Amino acid sequence: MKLKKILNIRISERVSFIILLVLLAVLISLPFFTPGQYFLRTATNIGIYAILALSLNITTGYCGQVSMGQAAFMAVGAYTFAILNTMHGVGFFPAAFVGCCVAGVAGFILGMPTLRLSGAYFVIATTGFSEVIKVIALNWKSMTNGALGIKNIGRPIVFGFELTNANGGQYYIMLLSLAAVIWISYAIKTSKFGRALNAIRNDELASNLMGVNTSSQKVLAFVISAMLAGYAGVLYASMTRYIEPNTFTTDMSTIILCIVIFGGMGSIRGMIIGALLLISFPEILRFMATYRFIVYGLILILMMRFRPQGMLGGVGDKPYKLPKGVKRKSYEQGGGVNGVT
Amino acid sequence: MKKSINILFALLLVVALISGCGTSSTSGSGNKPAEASANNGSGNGNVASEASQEPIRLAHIGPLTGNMADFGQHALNGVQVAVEEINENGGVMGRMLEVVSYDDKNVGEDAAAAAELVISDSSICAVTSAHYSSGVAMVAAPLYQEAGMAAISPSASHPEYSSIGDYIFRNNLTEQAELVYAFQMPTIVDCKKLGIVSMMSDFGESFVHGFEELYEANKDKLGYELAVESFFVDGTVDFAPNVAEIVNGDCDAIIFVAEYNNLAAFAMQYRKVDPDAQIIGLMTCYNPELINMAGEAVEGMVLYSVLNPNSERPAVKNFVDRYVAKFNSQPDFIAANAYDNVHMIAASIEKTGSTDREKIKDALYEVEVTCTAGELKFDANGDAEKTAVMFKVENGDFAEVPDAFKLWDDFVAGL
Amino acid sequence: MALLEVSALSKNFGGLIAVDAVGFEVYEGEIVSLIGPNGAGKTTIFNLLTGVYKANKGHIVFDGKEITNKSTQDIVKAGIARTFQNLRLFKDMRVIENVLIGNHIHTKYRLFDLLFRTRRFRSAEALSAQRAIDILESIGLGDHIDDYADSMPYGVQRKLEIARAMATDAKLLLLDEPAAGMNASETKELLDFIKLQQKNGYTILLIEHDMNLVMNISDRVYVLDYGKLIASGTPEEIANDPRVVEAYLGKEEDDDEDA
Amino acid sequence: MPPRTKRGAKLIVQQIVNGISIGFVYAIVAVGYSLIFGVLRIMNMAYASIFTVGAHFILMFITAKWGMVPAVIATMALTGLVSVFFDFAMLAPLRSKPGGTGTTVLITAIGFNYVLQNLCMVIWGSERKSFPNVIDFGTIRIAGFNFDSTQFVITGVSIILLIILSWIIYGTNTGLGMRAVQQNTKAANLMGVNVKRTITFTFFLSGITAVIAAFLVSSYYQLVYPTMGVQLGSKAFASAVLGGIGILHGSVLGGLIVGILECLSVYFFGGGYREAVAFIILLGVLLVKPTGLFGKKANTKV
Repeated sequence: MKLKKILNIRISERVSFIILLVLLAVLISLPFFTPGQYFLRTATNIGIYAILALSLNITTGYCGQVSMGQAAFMAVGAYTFAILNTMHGVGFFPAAFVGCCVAGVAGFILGMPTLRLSGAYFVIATTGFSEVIKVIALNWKSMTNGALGIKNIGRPIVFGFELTNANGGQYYIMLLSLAAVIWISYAIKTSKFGRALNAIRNDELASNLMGVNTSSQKVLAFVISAMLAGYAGVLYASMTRYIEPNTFTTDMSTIILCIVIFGGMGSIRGMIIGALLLISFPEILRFMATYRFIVYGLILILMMRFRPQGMLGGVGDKPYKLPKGVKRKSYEQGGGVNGVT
Repeated sequence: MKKSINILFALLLVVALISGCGTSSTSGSGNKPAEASANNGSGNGNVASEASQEPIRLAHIGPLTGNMADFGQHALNGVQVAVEEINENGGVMGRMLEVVSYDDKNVGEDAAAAAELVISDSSICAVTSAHYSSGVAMVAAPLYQEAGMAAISPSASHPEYSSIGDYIFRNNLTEQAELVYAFQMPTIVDCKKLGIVSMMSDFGESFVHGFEELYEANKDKLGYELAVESFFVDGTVDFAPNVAEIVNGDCDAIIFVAEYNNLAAFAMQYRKVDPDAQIIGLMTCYNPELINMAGEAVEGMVLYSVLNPNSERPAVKNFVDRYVAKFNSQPDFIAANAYDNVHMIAASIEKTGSTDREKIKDALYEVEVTCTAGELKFDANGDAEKTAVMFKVENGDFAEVPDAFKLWDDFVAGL
Repeated sequence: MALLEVSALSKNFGGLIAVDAVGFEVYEGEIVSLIGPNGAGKTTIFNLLTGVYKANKGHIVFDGKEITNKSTQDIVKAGIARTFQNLRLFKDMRVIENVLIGNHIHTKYRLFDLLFRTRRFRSAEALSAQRAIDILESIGLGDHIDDYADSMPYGVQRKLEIARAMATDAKLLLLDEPAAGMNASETKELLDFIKLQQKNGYTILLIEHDMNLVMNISDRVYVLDYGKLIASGTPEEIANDPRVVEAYLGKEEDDDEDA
Repeated sequence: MPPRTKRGAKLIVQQIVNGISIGFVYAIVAVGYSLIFGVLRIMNMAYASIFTVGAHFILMFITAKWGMVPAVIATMALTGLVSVFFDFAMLAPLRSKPGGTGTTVLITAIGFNYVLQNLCMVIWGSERKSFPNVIDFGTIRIAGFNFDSTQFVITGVSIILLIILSWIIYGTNTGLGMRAVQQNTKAANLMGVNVKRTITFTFFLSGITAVIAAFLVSSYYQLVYPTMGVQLGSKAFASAVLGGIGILHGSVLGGLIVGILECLSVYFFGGGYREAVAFIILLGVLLVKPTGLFGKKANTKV
């Protein structure tokens, strides 16, 4: 398959390292040669969606449970942050931290009853959860200000210097957060936790019989995913500065899911590239904007049909990276043996 | 290993986005909205050539796709009518007007992105109709404020909207103004027991709250009792529970606080149960579609609007004729507001003699223009002072009920 | 005393009695076979031993500890690991990752360690990786650790499943029809492999249809029929036991079915 | 609930009456979800938008002056085809693949749901369009309570539909095939059941039920619009799962429970909480009995 060929170009570690550096340089210097704030905002927005995709990737990609509740966790994080920030004058970073934790708690509360469910049961449960969160936001007026929403939400302030979209501050905050989230995803993926999730996706019963406590692992994954989504919500709120119950819609959850499917379940690079393309295309191809949800829908269908592992997901052919100090007799260090002959 | 794709995509995006911003203002011509701007540009090509200057560009941002598309489209129609009219009369300072339109899908993040796009485009000197829902408008408003670009909303209803900054204008009845009219209606239709059915939206909540305060203040003088308050959420089609509450409180008049498409559904379900009670609508219910949808069910209901398409006032007549000629449909209040906005900005530009964003803002507080809303001017908050007229739905059309409304003080005194 | 003692174990699904008061024991270092026609309840017994099903009656004592109706994790921790009649490998994971999952419970570090890559994380990961490598090399899969489980030939996948079970540091391995679908030479290889593991100190309880294998490998054999234990003893005794022969009429096509 | 509003037993009863009405609306949609699941063990997430498409087709034919009956029949054929096409073009290829797990099917269905819904928006516009109610015989007052005659029709039809579907599934050979497929596709195939045709038939049938539901619901509310399937669909799905998805009468009961509790929630807490009721109940039930009220538990196969 041609696509496969394109996607599996092997390049030496050194080249890819240089490429990575260049990429970093480009990303960091973006604000200095941008044609306008619009560009920065879109870039920040893409970053936020990348974080969201990475968060969903932990439940859906690693653990194989399709969740439509990501927007709800965003809402929890965003509201907690906004309430603390506007009504109790808590600064960005502490408020953001609390926002994450509350979102995590919400994840736990939803996770406990639903972790036994799978497939569409889980989808409907998470969809329902979003509806519940919306209703709470609408009715708990003393806290959330009901349908009037919360305005003038604060931006991060570092050493008395307010980080706005204009001065690129929000972009850099996003960049740092994204880096952190990428690290978290990577750290999980390459640990026994990540392996366990992967095993659960493959065969829950078998992993259970190998001694993996599948339920606790699933809940933990769900909680972490919720926390990250909550943090994305915080970023979103401090960027738009106004949130109301209708801000976080099921459409958002669908877009996030779409990014995960498109980028490739389990792949970290995939999430970022997925966000890049799927969020920027309605901006670039404005005439397509009307049809964007049709496009998102088609992407879901076509990916499932022709490349369920997504653009960059699925099996790689890199040798497995062994921890340092592991000895292999009858085997000279170097490229692994690929494919059984 | 696949990092190469990474950077490839990243660069692709960088390029694409830059080109995206570059073209998007003109690329509007790709979709419905701005093809109009294109053709009215061409329509006056000759005029433009003799006034050998590039046109003055104004932005329209509103939902052109999605659930609220028709509201955004109506506003755009109004803008286009005004632009054509002004250009036919030689434009502003001999320069043509040109409207660039953006779709915000009535979604906050898209609205903000569009706003940034407009702000960063130095050729655009003001936003002539900014967004539809308050919730969306309030995400973009701070951006206009910071960037120092005047933005007039034809529809925002959130009480605190215009207080966001001095660059933020609203050419729509403020909530207080709506209350003045809405509060008189039960008395006018002399009801004994009033029921309120309201959507749980920013407008709905603060409206009901404001209404209650007025009611509590004048309880003893009023001839009626506020018997029922019934709420529903956006997207509801089944009003049975609300209907039951109203009927149970045997109200003889109902104030319905939401857009016309909700009222249509409510009215149809309500009439099945109770054919008599008087339905009272707000301005957002004034829409020809209402009658097409609900037909018999809304016959005899009363409501008010800032625009009376059948009015003999020349300004209105002129606008309505042009609008009907161009789109062969009746304009609604949002179209009229958007139309007026363009005239306000045009007047400000004439006044200051420049297209400087800040100067336009300052001028907007001073100019007074005769347009569909009569003598239109903005007060210190940036809210327009507008007057509404009452309508009654009679055999399938909105019929004006002349001078039904009193000035507030007279009304209170008259109780 | 016995490593595994099963007494009066019973399980019924609705009306159907799948396992009826079965009792047997397995001693340290033995290879014991559990045979019987299809539907005799062999796999059900495995499921009861590993905690997939809850027993209605009876007791399971392993290594002196009561493990009846314990959670699957506790049972694995106690030292029982199993393979499956129809392979249940983690298909789109690499060979080594499959084995590492086996070692999951013995890889000890917290979320904090994995997020900040502490020394504890690194040593623990290195340790279990080394263990996995050793196991894989001991069974001749040293060159295939990078490959994906489902890309391996059938015979190898069988072995890999056993390796995964071994990685849990189990004392007792429950092998559910390890020779199913293998040709003669593969079976021979498997036989030696299992014997080798016995030498390495594993105790093995296996379900098998391939009489040839059973007779050559088992120290003792238990025969089940319709959920009841009908005979037990050395392979020889079993071979000439009339009840067994009777129960096994029609064994041939069972065998084919499983193949 | 706002203190002003007058309460009392009469209102409670009226709300319960309304609840039953709405309940049957949910039920008739829920049955569609159950039908597919009962046969194929697939949660057909796209059903909501198939329902929406059906409603729009009917309206299209009516505005083309076809008359109600031919319009509905033509729509049944068309929508049935859409539903079959969905299976043919998207689900069947997944079934043939080894990796054709629940997840891929699920996501495909979600995707198709979005495509259809937004196609409706593009083709017919996003606004609410009025729909003629031909099954309205005015409101009937019994003992001071208002019953909408359309409701009786809906109730009647849903019960009849339930009976017909049950008959098809339990009383005919095709139904026998369906159940065989549900039990074990391979075996059914060996036993000479034409699996492909059975599945196609099932999807066509669900298309038809979608149209019936669409017709009744749009007549009841006299409205048609692209997002009509969103809330209704997810609540109906919740009802189906609540009653034990795959069990038809379970779905109906689930719908009734949701409908009644919704209206009661309006009585006790006001309109604001209504939308969440369905899902709160659902989460509650799943917590206690993951298979739903009537669902049977399957034993883990090792």
